[in-house]
Amino acid sequence: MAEILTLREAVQRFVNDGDTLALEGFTHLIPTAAAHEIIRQGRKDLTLVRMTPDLVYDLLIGAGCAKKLIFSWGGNPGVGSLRRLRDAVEKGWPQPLEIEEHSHADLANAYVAGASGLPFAVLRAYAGSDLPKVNPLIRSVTCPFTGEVLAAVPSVRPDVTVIHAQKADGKGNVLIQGILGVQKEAALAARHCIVTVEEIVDDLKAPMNACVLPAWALSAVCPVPGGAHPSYAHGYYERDNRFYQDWDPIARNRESFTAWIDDFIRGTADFSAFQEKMGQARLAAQEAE
Amino acid sequence: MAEILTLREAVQRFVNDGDTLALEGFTHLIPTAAAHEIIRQGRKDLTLVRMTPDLVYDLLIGAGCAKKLIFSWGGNPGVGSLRRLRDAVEKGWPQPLEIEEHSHADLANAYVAGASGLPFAVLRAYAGSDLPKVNPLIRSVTCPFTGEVLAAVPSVRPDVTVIHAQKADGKGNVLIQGILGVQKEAALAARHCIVTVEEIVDDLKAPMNACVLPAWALSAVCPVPGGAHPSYAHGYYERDNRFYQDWDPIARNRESFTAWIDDFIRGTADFSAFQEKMGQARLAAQEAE
Amino acid sequence: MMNYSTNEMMTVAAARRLGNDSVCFVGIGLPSKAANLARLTHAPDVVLIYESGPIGAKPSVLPLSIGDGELAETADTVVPTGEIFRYWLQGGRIDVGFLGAAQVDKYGNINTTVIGDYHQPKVRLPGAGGAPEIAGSAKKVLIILKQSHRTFVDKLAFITSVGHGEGGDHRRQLGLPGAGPVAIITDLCIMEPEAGTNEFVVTSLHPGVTREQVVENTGWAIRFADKVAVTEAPNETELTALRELEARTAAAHGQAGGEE
Amino acid sequence: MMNYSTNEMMTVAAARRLGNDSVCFVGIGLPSKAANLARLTHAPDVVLIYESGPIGAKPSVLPLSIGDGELAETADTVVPTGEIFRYWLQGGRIDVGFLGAAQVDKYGNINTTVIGDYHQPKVRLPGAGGAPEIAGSAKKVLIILKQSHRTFVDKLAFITSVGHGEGGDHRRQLGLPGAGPVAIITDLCIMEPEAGTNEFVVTSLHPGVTREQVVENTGWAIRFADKVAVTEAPNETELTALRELEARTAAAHGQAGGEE
Repeated sequence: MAEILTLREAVQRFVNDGDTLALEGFTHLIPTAAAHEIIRQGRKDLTLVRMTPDLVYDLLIGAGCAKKLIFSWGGNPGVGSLRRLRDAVEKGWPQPLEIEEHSHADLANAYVAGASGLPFAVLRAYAGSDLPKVNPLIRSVTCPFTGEVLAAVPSVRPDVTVIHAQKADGKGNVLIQGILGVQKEAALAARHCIVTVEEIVDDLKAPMNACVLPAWALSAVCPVPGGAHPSYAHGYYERDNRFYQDWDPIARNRESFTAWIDDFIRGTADFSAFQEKMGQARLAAQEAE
Repeated sequence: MAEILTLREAVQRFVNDGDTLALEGFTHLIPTAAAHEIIRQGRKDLTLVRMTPDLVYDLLIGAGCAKKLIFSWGGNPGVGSLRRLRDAVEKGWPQPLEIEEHSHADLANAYVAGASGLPFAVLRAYAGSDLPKVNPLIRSVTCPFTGEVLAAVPSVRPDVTVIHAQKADGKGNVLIQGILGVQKEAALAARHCIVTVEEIVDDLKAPMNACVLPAWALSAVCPVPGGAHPSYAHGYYERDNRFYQDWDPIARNRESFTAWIDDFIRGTADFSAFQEKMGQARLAAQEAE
Repeated sequence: MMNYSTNEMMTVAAARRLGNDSVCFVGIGLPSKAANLARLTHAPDVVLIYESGPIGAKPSVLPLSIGDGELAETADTVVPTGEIFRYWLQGGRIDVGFLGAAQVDKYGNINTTVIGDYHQPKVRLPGAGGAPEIAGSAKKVLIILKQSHRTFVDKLAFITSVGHGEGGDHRRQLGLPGAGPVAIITDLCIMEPEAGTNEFVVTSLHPGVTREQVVENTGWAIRFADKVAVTEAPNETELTALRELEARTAAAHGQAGGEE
Repeated sequence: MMNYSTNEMMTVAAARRLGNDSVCFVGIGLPSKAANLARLTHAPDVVLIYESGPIGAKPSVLPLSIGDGELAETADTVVPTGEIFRYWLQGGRIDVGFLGAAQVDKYGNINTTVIGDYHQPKVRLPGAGGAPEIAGSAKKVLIILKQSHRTFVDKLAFITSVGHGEGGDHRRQLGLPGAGPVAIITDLCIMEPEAGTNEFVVTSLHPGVTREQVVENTGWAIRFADKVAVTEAPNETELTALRELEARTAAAHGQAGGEE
């Protein structure tokens, strides 16, 4: 049953060193604030699962929180590479990063299987691809009716999933609208699910067949307005395309990255302090132009 | 790409003798008018698939359209037995009916697998049940990661699925709201899908994540107001509980059943003529009380 | 104390087994009536899930079908039926599966398929519905049905949904995730599985019911626990809530909420 | 005739390959730009599906990410990502998969994973994304990318997404449902698979492009079809629509729709 907590409390209570952690959100509703808080609390040896590692995992990897990454596409959308991810894979900095690589269809099915309580997913995939040669967890099953050989992949069942959503009601029921990605499946596949939300409202006013996660299926709901920045929250704010571009020079080398997280993340008490500091820095940059 | 057709044309064009046919709708939006039209057109040797055969399949079985039934629960909800289904299974009237019996979880997964283009579905099911002893299509697969043995069942892939929905727009995009059952999966699992709708509107005004079937995934959309009677269409009309009760004595013996379909179905040109005749009969019955 | 019928006793006794905050997968008919009575009395936060798709349904009248519009309108959300079985039941999120039955045996196995030979049936029953996987995957199962020689049988013609199988730890050997049936609530008594054998024995007799009545209405050699309680009679709150629920249902549907 | 860039020629040539009424699974970047140009010119009813969930998206500006809000707002419906891959792609409902690539070989196989050894990479690329299954299950595939010695290579370090595999009927032997890539559209030319070998050969040169330029910018011994056409230059309608689309995009995002 969801408790309404601060994000700090939720991370303290539910995220442990060594956990398998999924922060999901498919370009929309990416739980950035949660990634910051995990860095602030200095979690270590995490196995990170996410279809599109994006800036949130560039952050966690560069900050030394991760020992392994399970993913299917790692880039800075519309900009280019994830510099910290590449540095970890190519040069082992700040520590070697084991990678377990899949395709989107595979991971999406693996989340569905995880939510369904199944140990594996079946899909028509990978024939002719080299990915099974480098990922021994891509195996096969034979259809007992047709004899067709299909791909079998392990389901994703994180210790903790964190997602961001538009709103929750006072009981902790959560409504997600717009691009849904794999958030519902990631939430239901996990032992614990933390949801950061833009706001808590009296009545969700959810359409009858909307994507609602009932409070009793969640561990914590944390109000964090703006918590998906620089991605967007449909109906609340737009994607901060500028930030995705600004990220590239910050993350390009180790020194500028470390200075940035020391300053903006480790040097702020919480996401709201981060937002204030970031706002001041941008204002200063504008004035300097 | 959906064409907007009369139900008569749609059944003529897409439903053939010997087809595997799924009329879905889980207590809500049951495509009764389509069942009537299939009887009118005298289709034979159909393999009928449906989780809950309900009155629609009692009709088709009693009228001699079916050679086989694939199902998971066959009753008259809130009333009792399906008399025509039982007569066919127990006594072979009007012809022997082969039955292939599953559970709801199995058939729901089998529709999902069919919609997913997979030959089979995997689920945790049937351990300790006698159903696999009488249904050789309930088999098993072993998880290549954990060794767990799970049930494997063939996917449902009908030649034709018919569903009823609230509305379509002029292009043939369909919106379903309320209890969704397995309709979307049944529609997408089939080679052809016919959708009867309460009305055709200019704009569906569908919420962003509503259940919408795009016109290009359908074969025909047919306006048939009231076409889900005696089940209900959320937002249009309520369940006609009285009709479910009235059905029991009609279907209880062969003569009364045959007289009823000769009179009300074979004796009417289409569903609108049926509705008029039924209305008159009910009025007469009320006056006689 | 108010007068009450044996059916009312059964429904009230079943309702009491549902804790507040528990997540309950509800079959239509008696289970639905008992689960909603629980919600309207001691367990206002019980979460009711119906296989048609509603999660968190709070109907003010009893549904006649498993997918009445009232269920959708009062639910927290309505999902596809496939999702109900996949994410919510198989996903391990159901605390209590609440089932009816046509026949039950001493290990809580259920037959809803056929009387007589499967291929030459004497009586063709409706079939499995959602029960086999509810019985398998819900963390625990409650069974509610009226007791008689024909419904409590020594040997089922067909096991549709497994309880404790052949007894003892057979259920665990089958690898089923849930604990299986923890109580059978009838119009005469409450039965619970005996430690070790997992054979259902009478643990509570409803007020005024004798052991002989139970024996007469059970098709196997029913045994009684060392200590047999007397079920607390329905109190005024429970009876009033139940009768108002039934009255609202009759007014809305022109018939009672299905007993079948 | 208006002047145009080679990039514009590439986008226009790619857009022309999309028929009206076809259902197109769109990758971000160049494929998305070409597919939306088709929709804004000769193919107003083309159905665009993005892996993030929108079905029937009709964006007025190009998305920067695969899940921009504009895609959701203009779509006929928005479904979960799992459903996109399960019901719509694997379900066999995609006519055209429209892919970009980091590298391609003569059989239309695609590398988006790594340059150098997988475990000791020279350059770590973003990875597979949706491409392996789009390449496998779409009824046919179009590939769009700028041509150079580094991108059109003789031997891929890694086959992320299969085209015609080792050529000939290898793809069919692999049991893949779709027909595979039917064209590679570059800033220099159009290549199509040769009957029998399924090796990509040049079938059309863009206006002003020489065979030597193509040879220089291809890492394998590129061959030319018996008849090599000259691609029709972009017409005013196409160029105007493309430039307006790019101008709207720049105004909305402060940057061009991602080329990557």
